[in-house]
Amino acid sequence: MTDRSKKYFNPYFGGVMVGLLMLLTFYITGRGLGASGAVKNTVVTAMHSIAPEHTEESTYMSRFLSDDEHPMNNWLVFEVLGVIAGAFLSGSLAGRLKLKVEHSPKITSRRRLVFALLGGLLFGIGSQLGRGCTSGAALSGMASLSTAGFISMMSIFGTAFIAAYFFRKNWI
Amino acid sequence: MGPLIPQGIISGEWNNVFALLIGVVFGFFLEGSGFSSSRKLAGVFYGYDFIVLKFFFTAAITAAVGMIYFGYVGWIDLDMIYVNQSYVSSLIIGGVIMGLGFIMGGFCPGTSVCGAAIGKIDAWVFTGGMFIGIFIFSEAFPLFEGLYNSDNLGSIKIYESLGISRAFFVFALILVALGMFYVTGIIQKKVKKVEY
Amino acid sequence: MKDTNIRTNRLSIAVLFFVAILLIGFITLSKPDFEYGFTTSETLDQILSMEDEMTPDEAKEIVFDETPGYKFIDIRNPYEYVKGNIEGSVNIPFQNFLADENTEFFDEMLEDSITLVVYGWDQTEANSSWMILKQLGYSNVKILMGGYGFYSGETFDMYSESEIPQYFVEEPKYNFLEIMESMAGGAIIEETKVYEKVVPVRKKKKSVVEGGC
Amino acid sequence: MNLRYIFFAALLVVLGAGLFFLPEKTNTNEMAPEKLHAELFDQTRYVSTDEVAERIINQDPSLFLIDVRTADYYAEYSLPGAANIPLEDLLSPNWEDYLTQEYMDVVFFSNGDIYAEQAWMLANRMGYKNFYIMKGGLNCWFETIIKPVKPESTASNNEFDLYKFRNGASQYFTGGELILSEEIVAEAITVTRKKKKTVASGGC
Repeated sequence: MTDRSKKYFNPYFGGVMVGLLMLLTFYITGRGLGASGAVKNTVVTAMHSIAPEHTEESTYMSRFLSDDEHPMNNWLVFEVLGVIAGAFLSGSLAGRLKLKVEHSPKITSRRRLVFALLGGLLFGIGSQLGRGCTSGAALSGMASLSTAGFISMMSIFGTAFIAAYFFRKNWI
Repeated sequence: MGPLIPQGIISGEWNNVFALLIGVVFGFFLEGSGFSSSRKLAGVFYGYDFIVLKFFFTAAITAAVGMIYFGYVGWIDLDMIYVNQSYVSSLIIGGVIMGLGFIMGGFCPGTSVCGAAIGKIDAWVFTGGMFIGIFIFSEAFPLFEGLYNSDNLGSIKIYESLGISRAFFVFALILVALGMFYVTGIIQKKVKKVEY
Repeated sequence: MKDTNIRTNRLSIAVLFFVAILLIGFITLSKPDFEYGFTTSETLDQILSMEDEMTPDEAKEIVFDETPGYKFIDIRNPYEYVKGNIEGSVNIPFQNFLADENTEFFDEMLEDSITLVVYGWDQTEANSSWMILKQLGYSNVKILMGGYGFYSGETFDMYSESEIPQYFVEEPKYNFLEIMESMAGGAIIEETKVYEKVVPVRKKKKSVVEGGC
Repeated sequence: MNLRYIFFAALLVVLGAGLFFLPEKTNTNEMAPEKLHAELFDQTRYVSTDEVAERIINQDPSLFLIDVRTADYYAEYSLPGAANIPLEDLLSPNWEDYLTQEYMDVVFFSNGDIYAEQAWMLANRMGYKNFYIMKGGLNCWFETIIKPVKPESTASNNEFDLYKFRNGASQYFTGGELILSEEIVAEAITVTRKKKKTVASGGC
C-alpha cells in the first residue's frame, strides 16, 4: 500500500459506520439510501423546463411530475446534495481536493473520459430499468433483505466480474 | 416506535432535512473509505483492492442484523420498512447494464457524486453520462415498458423466496462474508500491487 | 504502525457502539404482561375442532359422579352466581379474568392438568371467556353448551319437536328456505343470493414509503 | 491476522447466531390480550337485527355483511348482499382485503351468535377495525324481522312502532319489491328514522 491510500479509512470501519447510518435512516424514514433517483429527478426537472409539453406527454417522465410537488423537492435530491457536501468535507480534511482525471498509466485521459461517459450512460439506463443503483437497490435492498436487492447486487457485480477481463487495460 | 416519519412521529416535512444530514454522513464515509477513486473501486474486479466488497458487505450485514434486532426490541416495525419490488427480469437486465457501466466507467451513481465533489473530472463526465443515459431511457421508454413491468414478484424478502428461515439466511450471509474477507486478504497479498 | 493502530481503534469504537445500541435495546425491552399462547390460525383450528364443547348431559354426569380433574367456572356476576350455580363451581366474573390471582389460579389448573369448564347463562355468554382463555394458551379450557340455563333445566323446552338439542345454538332453529318460500308465495327472490358487493378498496398502509432510487 | 479482526468476526457470528433465538414474525399489529379482553365488555360490537334490516332497506353503502356459516347454509339462505366467508376460511389470504378495509362497517353473522363472535374476535385480534356482530344471528332475524310477533295490546307505543317497522321489513325481505306497496315502505322507514334509538332495543 502506498502512503496515500493509508489516509483512507479502514474499509470495515467505513462499512460499519454506513451500516449504522443505514439503520438510522431506516429508523427515521423507513427506507434506505439512494443516489440515482436524484439524478433522475434532476433530468425530469431539466426536461420539464426545456420542453414542458414533451415531458408531460412522455410516459416515463410524466409519472414523476405532479402538480403539487416539484420533482426537486424530493428527499433523494437532498440526500445527494448532502453527499456532495460530505464528500467535499472528507476530501478537504484528507487533502484530496484536486482537479484531475484519474486513469491507469497505460491509457490516455481522453480514453478514460470516453469510457467514463459510456459507463455513466449505461448506468443511467440500467439504474432506471433496475429501479435503483448500487446504493439504492443493492445496498439498501440487501440491508432490508429484499430479494430485489440481492438480485440487483449479484447481477451488477456478476456482470462486472465477467466483463472485467475485456476492460483490464483500462484499469491495471 | 420507528420508522419515525411513516408512523407520523416526526412530520414528513422533516424528511428533506434528515435526507440532507444523512447524505452528509453518507458522503463523508463514502469518500473517506476511498469510493471517490474509480481505480480503487475497480480494484475489486482485478484483485488489487477489495474495499468495495469489504465495505459493501460490512454495511449490508451491520444494517440487516441491526434491523432484525431493532425489530425484536420494538424500535422498528419491520412491516413498515420499504422493500423493493422484485421485477425479476428488469432487475437482472438492468443489473447487467449497470455491471457493464460499472466496469467501463469505474463508478456508480453515489460514488461518482463523491468523486465529482472532490474534483475528479472523470466523475463529472460519468455523472454527465448518467444524465444522458436517463434521458435516453425515458425517451425510449415505450421500448422498455414491457420489460420494465414484467415478472413482478412483489415486495418479497430473499429468505422467503429461497424458502429458508430468516436467521439461517443471515447467518449464512455472515459466514460467506467472513469467508470472503479472509480470502480476499490472501488474494490481495498475491496480486501484483497497482499504483494509483 | 502507530497509524494503523489508531485506525483499528476507530473500528473497535464503531463496533462497540453498535453492540452498545443493541444492548440498550435489550435492557429497555419490556415484556408485555400477557401474551397469546396460540396464533390466530391455531385458535381457529381449536374452534373448528369443536372438541372443547361440553354438553349439559356430560356436565351433569361429571358433577354427579364427582369425576376428578374438572373445575367449573361461572363467568357471570356474583349476583347471578348466588342465585344458582353448578355444584363445586367457582365464580370468576369475566371482567376479572386477567387479575393476578385469577391468572395464577388458571396457571395452577393448567399445571395440575385440571380441565376448566367455563359457563354462563347460555353458551353465547361464556363464549368470549372461553376464547380469551384459549388464545392466552390455556389449552385445558372447555365451554359448557347451553350454559347454566340448560344445565339447571330452566331453559329446556320439553315441547320442542326438534331432534337437535336446543343448546346447539348455531343450528338454524327454523327452515329458513321454507319460511321464505311460504311467505313469498313460492317465489323466492333470486337476488338475495347474488353477490353484489364491490371489492372494497384495500386499506393503504400509510406506512409503505416510496422507493429508493 | 490481527487479533481484533478475529474478535470482530466472532462477535458477528455470535450476533448472527443470536438471530436463531428471535421470533421470525413479530406481529406488532396484533391487539394485546388485555385490550381484546376489555373490548369484549363493550356492547357496541353488537348491532341488532332491526338496525341491519334498516340499513339494508336504505341501501347503506357502508354496510358490509359477512356470512360466516358454511357455503351450504349460505346457498340456502343468506341476507341480501352478504358475502360468504366461512369461519374456517377467515384467515385465508383471499379474504384479507375484506378484513383490512376501513371504510365499511363489517357485520358478521351466523345462525346464532357464537360463530360470528369468534370471527369478530379473530378479526379484531389481528388489529383490524370496524367489525360488528349481528346480535342473535339469523335465528333472531327470523324471529324479529321475517316473522315479527305482535306485541300485547298493553304494550307501549314504541313496541307497536317497532312492530310496524318489522312488518314492513318483513314484506320487503320476503315479498320482494313486487308486491310491496310504496306506502308501507315509506311508513316503515319514517318510523325507524324517528325511533332510531328504540329500534335497537327490541328482539333477542
